[in-house]
Amino acid sequence: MNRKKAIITVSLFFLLFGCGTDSNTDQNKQDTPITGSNKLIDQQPSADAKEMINKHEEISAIKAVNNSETIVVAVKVNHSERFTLKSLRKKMEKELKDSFPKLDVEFSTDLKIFLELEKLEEEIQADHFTEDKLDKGLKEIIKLSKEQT
Amino acid sequence: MTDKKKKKLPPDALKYQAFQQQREVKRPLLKNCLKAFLVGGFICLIGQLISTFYIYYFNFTEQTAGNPTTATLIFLTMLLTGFGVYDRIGQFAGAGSAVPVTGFGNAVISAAIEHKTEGFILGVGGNIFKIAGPVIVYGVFSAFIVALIKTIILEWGGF
Amino acid sequence: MLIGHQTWVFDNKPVILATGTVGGPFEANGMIPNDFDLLHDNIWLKQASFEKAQQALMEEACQIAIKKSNIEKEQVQFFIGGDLINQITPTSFAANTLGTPYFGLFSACATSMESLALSAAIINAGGANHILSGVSSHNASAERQFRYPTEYGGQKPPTAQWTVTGAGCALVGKEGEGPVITSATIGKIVDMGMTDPFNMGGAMAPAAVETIEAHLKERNIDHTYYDLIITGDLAQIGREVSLDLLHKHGIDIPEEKYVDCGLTIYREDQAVLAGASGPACSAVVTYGHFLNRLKQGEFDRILVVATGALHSPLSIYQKDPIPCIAHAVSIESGRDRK
Amino acid sequence: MIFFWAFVIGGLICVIGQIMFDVFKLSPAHTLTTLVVAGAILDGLGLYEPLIDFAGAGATVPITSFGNSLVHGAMAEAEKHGIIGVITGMFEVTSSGISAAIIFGVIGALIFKAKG
Repeated sequence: MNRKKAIITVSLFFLLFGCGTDSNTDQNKQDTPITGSNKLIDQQPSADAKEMINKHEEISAIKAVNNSETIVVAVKVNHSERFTLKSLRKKMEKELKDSFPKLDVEFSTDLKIFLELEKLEEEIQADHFTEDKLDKGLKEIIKLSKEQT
Repeated sequence: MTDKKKKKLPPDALKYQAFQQQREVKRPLLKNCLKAFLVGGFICLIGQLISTFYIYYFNFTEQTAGNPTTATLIFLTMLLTGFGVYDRIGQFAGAGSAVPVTGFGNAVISAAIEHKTEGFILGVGGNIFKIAGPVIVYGVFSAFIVALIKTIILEWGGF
Repeated sequence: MLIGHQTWVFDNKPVILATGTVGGPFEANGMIPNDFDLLHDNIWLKQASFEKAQQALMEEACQIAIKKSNIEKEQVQFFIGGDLINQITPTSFAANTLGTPYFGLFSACATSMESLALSAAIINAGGANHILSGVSSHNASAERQFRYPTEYGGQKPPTAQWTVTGAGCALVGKEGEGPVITSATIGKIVDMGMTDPFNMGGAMAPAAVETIEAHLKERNIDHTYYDLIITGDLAQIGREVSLDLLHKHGIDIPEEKYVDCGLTIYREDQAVLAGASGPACSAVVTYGHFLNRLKQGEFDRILVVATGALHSPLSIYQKDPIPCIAHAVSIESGRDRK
Repeated sequence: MIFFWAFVIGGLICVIGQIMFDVFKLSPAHTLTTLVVAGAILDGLGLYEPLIDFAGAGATVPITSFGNSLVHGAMAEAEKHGIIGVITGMFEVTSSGISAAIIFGVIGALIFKAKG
């Protein structure tokens, strides 16, 4: 019995600490530099949005991509703030909508949206990226974020 | 002998019950709670791992990953139940393995396997919710009441 | 034959000619595997259901008992038995296979001694020459009837007991070689308002005490008359409670002379919580283990008190208390008959 | 961090269940039913969602989330159609837990035999 207990405890600690460490790595909120320089698509609104959200202390990481009509922003929230995630989300969404009246604003705290935006941000850096691809990518991300259980 | 009247007199029965209680082996509450915490937490941790896996490698968001996670956990439960492992985990963990959705799955699957001998329609079909039935019945009913009250408040409460 | 209100003394001394005991794999791992005539390594016994497996256990126990004696099956007049399952179907189906006239009994785990007492009474009165009396139980069939599906992971408290998979059968005859049945006390229902089906030992203990007291009083003997007083399946809690209760009532049975079948059959490291239970528990341990020791001369007089909790899942759901009963049968070696 | 909190919150909900088992001597069916109803009520009060945001699977894996998701389904419809929506919404609610349990239950019955 005791040995069984010990094995369970040890394996639990491994799992917990093994997984617990990765959250500290994204202290630098913007691991991709704020880009406004892509020749094809102007990413200035995204850069502005990042700047704005960055002021909030609750946020640990930001991704944002836009095209001429839409801007999609996804954030990672400090874990201790996740209890008030809903009101936080509302507050920032409103803030963004006020700042970009001409654009459709999509704001998300979802990990999946964050990951997809991260991918898209990297792709934009590449030279051969086209506006079509951007539109398509954004459309898909928005569709994903609208899905509900 | 007073035995004849004994069973009709509650004081005697009460006296015996107190007498018996002193000798009854107590349930080890603290130990059981600790085991329930560890195993229950572990099952939820596995759930989180599965859910994160679906978010990273498939097209699921935090919202939509819930369903495939539940299905995966119940699939695993089917294997553990079928190979006769889950009842042993249950004896060790108590609520730790009964309260997570895997416990619900185990209640359904174990009843299905058990009543196979009475045929698939009346045996499996008729008994599959033998233990889990109340959970569904009162889950749905209480959700109905809660949603009703909430809607009434929202509509007429002036919020 | 009748002395007092509830005790029979058998002047014609019916004899236990032979016994048959069958067990499952869990019993094979237990403390007394050598006292079984046949052990199975699978609880299904190659049958389609646990209930059919239980029926097979009963049939085998009867066949073994007949085979071990020197009488033929046709010489057996009656089969008296019972079990725990709804409408005692495993026993009834086994009786069909045997083909002998049949009495079906239900006293839960006390059925073992109830059937033995009745067999002895009938033979003593000249109603038959040979009677088979046997009971069976199956862990999985009892689990699913009284508790949950066998694979359900419900946690049982430390007061719960483990139903024995097995069958025990005694062939009682008018004359012949073997231990003799000298007396029996039929118990009354004792209801102390206990309602926890996971603590049957605690519920049954007062029934055992009452029957033992009545037996000693009506036979006008002391507990020292017996070398061993054996209870059916009180297990850890019930044994302790009943022993304390007996001491409180002035019957000073020493600890080592008061044993329980539910604590004899399994090893301590087998996860059976408080101990064993089931009709087969008292039957296989008495007919196998204790009669073997009696035949070997370890002791001469034993009193077997099988206890039964007569509740059903329905009565538990309807919040009824658990009615309990205990039947006592005294068995003595043929040696001091002369 | 989410893994840590999933473990802790999930474990704590199980401890509540264990206390209901051992202290109040409730059967598993009584315990699970009570927890489901509690989940529905908590969601009605708007308390369960923050817990999910905070603990992830720690709040969605225990059976309490059943009540939560059922209320959610009903409320989603109620928002569209008002009071009638509650009634129609209840019938549209599906819970992956129930369907998964049924499907794997029948499959389990097909391939497995009780081990006893």
